[in-house]
Amino acid sequence: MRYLPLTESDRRSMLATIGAASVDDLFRDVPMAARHSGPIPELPGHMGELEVERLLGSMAARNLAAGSCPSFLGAGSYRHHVPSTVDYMIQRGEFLTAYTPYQPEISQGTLQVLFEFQTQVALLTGMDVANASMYDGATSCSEAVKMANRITRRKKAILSGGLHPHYRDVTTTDAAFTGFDAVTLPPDAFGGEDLAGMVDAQTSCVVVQYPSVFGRIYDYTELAKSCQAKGALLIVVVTEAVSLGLLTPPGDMGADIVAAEGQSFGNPLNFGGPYVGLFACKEKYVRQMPGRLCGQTVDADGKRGFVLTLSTREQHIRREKATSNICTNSGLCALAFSIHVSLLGEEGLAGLARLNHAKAVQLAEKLAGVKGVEVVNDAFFNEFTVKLPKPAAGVVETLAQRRILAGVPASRLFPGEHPDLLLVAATETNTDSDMDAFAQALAEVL
Amino acid sequence: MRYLPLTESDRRSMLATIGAASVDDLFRDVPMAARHSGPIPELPGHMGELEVERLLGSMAARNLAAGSCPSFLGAGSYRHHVPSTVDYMIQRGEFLTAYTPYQPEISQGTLQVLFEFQTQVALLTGMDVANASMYDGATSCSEAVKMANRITRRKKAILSGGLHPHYRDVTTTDAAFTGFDAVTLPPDAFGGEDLAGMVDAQTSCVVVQYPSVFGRIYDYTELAKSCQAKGALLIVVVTEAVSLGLLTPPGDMGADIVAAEGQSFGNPLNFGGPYVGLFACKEKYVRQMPGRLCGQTVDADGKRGFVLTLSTREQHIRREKATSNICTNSGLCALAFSIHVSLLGEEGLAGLARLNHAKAVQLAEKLAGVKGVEVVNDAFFNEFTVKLPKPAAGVVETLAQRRILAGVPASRLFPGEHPDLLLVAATETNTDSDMDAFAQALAEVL
Amino acid sequence: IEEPLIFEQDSPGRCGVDLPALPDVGLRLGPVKPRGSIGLPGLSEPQVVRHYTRLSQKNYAIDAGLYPLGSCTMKHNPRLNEKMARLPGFADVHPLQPESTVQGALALMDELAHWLKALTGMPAVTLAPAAGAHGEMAGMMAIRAALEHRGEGARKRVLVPESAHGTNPATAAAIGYSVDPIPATAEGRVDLEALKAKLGPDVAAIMLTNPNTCGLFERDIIAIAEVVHAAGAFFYCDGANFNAIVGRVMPAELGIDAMHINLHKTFSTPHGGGGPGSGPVVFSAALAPFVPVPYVRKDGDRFVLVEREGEGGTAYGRMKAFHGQMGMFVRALSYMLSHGADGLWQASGDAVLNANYLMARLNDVMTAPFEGPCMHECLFDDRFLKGTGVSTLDIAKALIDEGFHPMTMYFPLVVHGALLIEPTETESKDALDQFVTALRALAERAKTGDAAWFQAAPRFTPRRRLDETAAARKPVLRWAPEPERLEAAE
Amino acid sequence: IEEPLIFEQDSPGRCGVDLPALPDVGLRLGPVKPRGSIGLPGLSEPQVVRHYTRLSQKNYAIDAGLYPLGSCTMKHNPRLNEKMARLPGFADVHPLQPESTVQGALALMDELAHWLKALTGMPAVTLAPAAGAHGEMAGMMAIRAALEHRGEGARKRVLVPESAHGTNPATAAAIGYSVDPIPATAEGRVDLEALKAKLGPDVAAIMLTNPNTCGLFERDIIAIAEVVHAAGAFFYCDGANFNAIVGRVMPAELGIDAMHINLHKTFSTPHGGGGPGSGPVVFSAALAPFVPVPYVRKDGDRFVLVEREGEGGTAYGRMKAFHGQMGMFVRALSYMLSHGADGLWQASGDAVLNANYLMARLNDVMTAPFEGPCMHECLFDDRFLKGTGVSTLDIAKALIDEGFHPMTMYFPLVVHGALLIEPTETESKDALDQFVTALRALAERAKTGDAAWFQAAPRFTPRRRLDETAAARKPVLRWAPEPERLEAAE
Repeated sequence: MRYLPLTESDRRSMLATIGAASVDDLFRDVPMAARHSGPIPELPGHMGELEVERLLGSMAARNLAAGSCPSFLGAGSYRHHVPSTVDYMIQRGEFLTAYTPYQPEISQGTLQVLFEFQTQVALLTGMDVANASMYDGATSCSEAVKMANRITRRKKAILSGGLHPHYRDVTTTDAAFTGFDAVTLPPDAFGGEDLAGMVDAQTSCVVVQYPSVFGRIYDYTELAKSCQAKGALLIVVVTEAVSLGLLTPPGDMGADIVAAEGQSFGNPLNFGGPYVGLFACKEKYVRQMPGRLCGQTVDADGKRGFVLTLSTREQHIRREKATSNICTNSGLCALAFSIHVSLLGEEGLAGLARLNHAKAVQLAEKLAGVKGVEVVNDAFFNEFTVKLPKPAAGVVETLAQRRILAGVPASRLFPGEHPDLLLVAATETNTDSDMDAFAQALAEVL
Repeated sequence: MRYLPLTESDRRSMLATIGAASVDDLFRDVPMAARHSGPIPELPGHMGELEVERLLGSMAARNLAAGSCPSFLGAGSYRHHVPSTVDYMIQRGEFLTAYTPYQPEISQGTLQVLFEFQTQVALLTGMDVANASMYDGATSCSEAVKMANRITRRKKAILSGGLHPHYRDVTTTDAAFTGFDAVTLPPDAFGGEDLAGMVDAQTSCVVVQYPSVFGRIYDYTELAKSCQAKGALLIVVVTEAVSLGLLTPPGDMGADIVAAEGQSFGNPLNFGGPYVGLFACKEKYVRQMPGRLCGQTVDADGKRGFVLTLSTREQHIRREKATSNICTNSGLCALAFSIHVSLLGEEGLAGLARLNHAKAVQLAEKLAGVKGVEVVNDAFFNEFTVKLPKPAAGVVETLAQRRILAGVPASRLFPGEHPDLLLVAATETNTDSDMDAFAQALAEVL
Repeated sequence: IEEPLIFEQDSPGRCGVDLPALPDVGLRLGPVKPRGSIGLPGLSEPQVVRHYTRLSQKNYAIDAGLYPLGSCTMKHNPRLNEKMARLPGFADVHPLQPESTVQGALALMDELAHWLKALTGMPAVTLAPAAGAHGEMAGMMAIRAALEHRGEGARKRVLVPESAHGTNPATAAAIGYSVDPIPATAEGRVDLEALKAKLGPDVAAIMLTNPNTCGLFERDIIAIAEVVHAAGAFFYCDGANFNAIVGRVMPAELGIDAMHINLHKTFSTPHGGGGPGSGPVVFSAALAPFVPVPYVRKDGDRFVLVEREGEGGTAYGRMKAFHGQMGMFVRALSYMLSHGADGLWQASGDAVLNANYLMARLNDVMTAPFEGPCMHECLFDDRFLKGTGVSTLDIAKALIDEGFHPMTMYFPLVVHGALLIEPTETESKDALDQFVTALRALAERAKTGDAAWFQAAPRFTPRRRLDETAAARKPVLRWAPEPERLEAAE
Repeated sequence: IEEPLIFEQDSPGRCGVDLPALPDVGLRLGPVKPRGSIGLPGLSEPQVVRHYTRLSQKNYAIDAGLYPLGSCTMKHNPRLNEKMARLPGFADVHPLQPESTVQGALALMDELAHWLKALTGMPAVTLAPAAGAHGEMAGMMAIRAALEHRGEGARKRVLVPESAHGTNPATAAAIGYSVDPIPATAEGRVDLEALKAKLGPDVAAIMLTNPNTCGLFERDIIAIAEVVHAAGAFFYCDGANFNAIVGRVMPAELGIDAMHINLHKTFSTPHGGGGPGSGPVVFSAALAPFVPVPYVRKDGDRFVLVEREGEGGTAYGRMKAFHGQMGMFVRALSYMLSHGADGLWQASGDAVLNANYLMARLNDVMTAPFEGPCMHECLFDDRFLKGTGVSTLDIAKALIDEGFHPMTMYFPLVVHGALLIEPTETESKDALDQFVTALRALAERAKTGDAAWFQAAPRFTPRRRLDETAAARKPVLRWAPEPERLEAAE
């Protein structure tokens, strides 16, 4: 077996050193009834690389890769072009095969990356500080609510109908088990929520999404003030981080916590994971922040260095009193994020965001030209909602047969609701001919 | 432009330091008539990664990748499965972006690899010593002949009709320009050459291929003795290095020089290049060996280390008296070769070679069962010649339209000769169903 | 060479990407203004490559050497798995594509589930959790959901051994349970009698790690399962150490109700400097109905992704934005297929053999608190350092200078100054022998009382010992332009 | 940590690959016996990964820092190019597939040829040569073929400046020419008058590097071309330094007849520790008919690969087994497309700017033999070290300890103790400034006479100075098992 360096003669000599008769003998603490005397018969034997590649390759071939056809899906996961440097760099063994940087002297690479990542996230969101990443945007959202509960010592969260329903569900699941109230609003496809009016003395936070899951853009400045006036926090969720290159950042609107999905930078679609949750907040809340943090310090020679810090909040030390049970971050995805953002820099990010928006504007204009199609929201970043004269789910399925991935039906996200709405996203990867093919196919099937 | 770190403000400040008015001013030694004042108008402007990927991707898509269909081509280039470790490792920047190891203190990585490579090549070929690689098998062959000329101080090389015609042509081209005689024999499709009988007092060497370009296997032990008895050298060419895992090595047959193509280990087909020429010889000829050599030595602290050595043979120092004008090796391809051979090791290489042979035996049996097809050579390694009842070139073209890459027509290698012969290779990458598809399609088109 | 922060390499106007031309259309941003400066630095691509190359060179990694971090399981990460995860058919698939266009992806999830079930003997599995701790959460939520379903929501106590990973009590507490510690025996295992005494009608579950964090198999585990079940409670097993027994011992046969499996440990998906993980949870029949959405169901020839259950569904909610760590699933399945049943059998055997070999080679110069055989990791305490002035930490730091990553220190908490060593099955005997030689020399040197030498270690690293106290006292969590450098307030 | 040779890590029976099952068929090997032992070592995959990772860590590389090796042109190697070269449509195509199945590959070769012709103004190009020196050979063969074609095969003398790369005289000599050196002027350029004096009816060609190896543009190049042509000879240009002028100066307009282009220098295909290179040669109209096979011809919509010319063909032979370094073609074209005409213009300008900046910053502490402006590289001699006891080599080795790869030493031969520095356009001003700081400090330290300190450098490298004399005196070119270790005889 190519991964196992011990030879039979090694095993014999090591058993002799140990003084055991056989490897099985080393398992003598296992009750005999539960010990198996050989490989599990219902599973196959080992395979060579060639055979594994064939088997997994045949599975992969049964999926329609988004890059192999015009593709307009978003709703929390976006297909962007990732520079080849990113994937090359994250595969360096020194990054890929390192563990959590518990020994900072020989982990300054990972640690400096995390420090830079935290700074990038803080800058992008317009917040004071950020952590070293969470599992994904949805878990960031739920952790943000729990953090707001801790800070305000209140237990009621108000979740906007513009929040991605999966984020909502992760939060309400947490609410059910950890014991807080999550008030959810109906899908906000057409605007008109009065969130400020719902905030009361029990409210720990209001959670909004920016742009919303329907692609709508709101200015949350007034909402932030209303929340804070009543002792509640405003949590802003962002699922398309590229938007932060063009839109006024949540921090400038007064957000207390920003929970975001960072997949758009550096990370492929991956059928939904692994992704990288971003988490940023105001400086005054830093000790209530969940997750891993990297901080600057000095070494014995006085040189600047980095360490994991504030771990007294964590489960290693506080055990049942920890701010959360999380003990990993999304390290490699955060690295990919950070490298991509470093490559973009100020100009590149602004340009990329502007380009995404322009592509979406183009697409909206083309789709608006299709008979029977109505673009629902006038303002958006790179994703918007259209109203179709037929159920969107069927249209999407029909277009998929033609190898066009048309968007996400609202009814997939909100079962039973808004069957005629379709969420459509465009990014820098969509060409004019992609868009024309989509518009034309749509015209044909409607 | 993403690759250029200077900003306009850097350029201004640097020009000020230099005391030049403009970058163009630095080109003032260029005659005005030849200086262009701006980018060449007939070439396009710069492109982003996304656009380059689209353009080159569309070119790539116009080729039929050998791995996407049943494929049986050989004739000097073989499709093997390369373990993923190999390509990963050669892309490490420390290998990929290093130069020739002129500063051995900070190049021990490359140097130790070369030392190990030389040892691997010597072991595989059964020879005493090997160099650090040549451009490809054909240039190795021609350099071997020139080396034999230097050693014997004779000027006539006899090239077997079993030698790959491209290797023959490279050698005869060299012969024409550097001034030696290359006696070529007609294609040896059916055996019967009397090479020993041709050796005379002017003969510097006899060049044979093992297995031959038609896949035939000869024992060259007696030929070696005949050559050496007459003061000539025997040069054995190997185009499928995997065969060395199963066949008696040329060194054991008495070869004086082995010139081989190493592509089969670690290197993809690459439409013919870059490949890696192997070059090995008897110890006594080492100072006449062309190309780069790595040798063992000690450092100032007495520790074992490696350096480029015997460079007095080279053009840096001997200039017009150098053993050759070559001043690169095929470093990265040699690294890929070496890693693949390291992974295989003794057992893996023997197994791989045995498997290749078995696949070819299976294929020969299947093709022999096709009406009208005759397997010409009874003995072979992983490639053999079949006789078809129709011109092979047309059959190959027809099968290509059906997405089967059937082999190499002898007439492509030897224009105008043996139109009915087809060279067919099988490797570990060919499945039973590949072979069945080939046999069946062949039956249909004959 | 020192490598500055990217922010310190900024030059405005520089950029590491080139973008396609911007279509000439206006902005449609509604009420929000385009933002002004972001504050990101401008670097060219060559600078970015060099920056991350240099940073990477400041890291230790499994590719570079032995990484015997007990309980963290740093084994070889095959590159084949990386290649497979990057197949466009897996990596370039959107989670919300129509089911008909992702049948291969769903088939892969189903196949992975099949392997996990076959290897544990358990009838059900959820792939949703993003990491081991997330799996613990999913498992404990399932237990609570099942208890509530049968009207026993009043059970509020969870028993956790003192040697447990910190995540165990943290998880139990997070979902509203009180944590009650179980003491250990002198043999480093759960005290069955003490456990029995703690059981009662208010106990929801026991959370046990097996093999435990001392590297020992819980000999009484079947009896423990029996008494826990007899008390009406569930048996949660922390599967972090499943790699010790995979293919050789079936958790189902031990009486376990739920167990998470760290794909990055047992099945070698790369740790990547701290994540991403992936923590599927296997369930007994009693818990099988209580899973989070989404999950894959086979419906004739087709695979269906259940994102929301209909009437009567017992799925208890959602853990994550999408369907789980697909990229990790591909890698783990690639690892499983590569090993096969025979390779996994051999791998767990070799992991245990390697650990016992280290134990045997070090036993005379270091002090083991418990008798062996151990499983995949061997535990020492700091009695051998008594009176030397050298601490467990000092030994670890000195080991760095010998070219090795240190073992896990000060965990588990049940022994003093713990040193927990896990070599894994992918280390050769030669590598173990080198490690033994280095560690024995340090142990012997410590006994000669050279404390100052130890305290000055490490010497040959990119940084020497770092001041963690200062970092925590006045946290600097981000770069800020001088002079208004932000420093988080106390 | 020291890394043993793979042969020293052998354990019989270990293997780093797993193969599919062997079909049950007999051997058909004819007269030859299956071989016995080969002698290769057995290692597992994890050991192989660690071995090459550790070896790589002993290398300096452009990814890790400045690599100012004059005349070798170590610039940034974009990863995009690596990705493109690995597209299965390029990497997984057999050279002898039917033409109809490789139209994209032939189109790529045609497109690369188009760029090379457009950038040089020359009407023809061969892509066959495997490296720069191979290109020189191809170019000089074309010249000889053309001369013989016109019945002037008696021209047997080739003029080569003393500052030339060693490959120039080696190439000329290899194909039967006698080499006649041309002296240089005090300005470091070809002495036009001396050249004129050397010309005659027996001169076949001049081989000139431009910009030359002193980093200077040959001001008289047009006049040189005129006198050479007037004498009936051809003008071969060594294009190794084409990167200095690409996009700004057309070789065709200088009167050049043939010039090789090192794709790995000008167009940044990776050097990979010494190769593979790729050395296409552009030709003037006079030489265009004299090329090696194969080459690509466009025939309507189709691309044809000409592997053998028919009656009347003037192709002079074959250089290589197949069609050229396809993998390098893809990378080079990817580089060209990425830069575009504007980017290439800027790149050569920045390369020259960077070199002149170094010249300006170092001029006062080091000694430049010739006046500037230089082109892409700047040359110093060792007069500034006179009387210090410190040599050019010592400076280079001391620079290693400062974290930099040294410049080219002792080349060109026309100045004493040459130090040839080529920063390339992909270095930032910050990087240059750091290099200047280090080098100035060394130059100043040398002048204080601290020769012993210099002679002990490098100190912080995997190896200190290596004994090259011993290596050459008694060459050990391979590992052999003890005790019968092979040592090549004198």
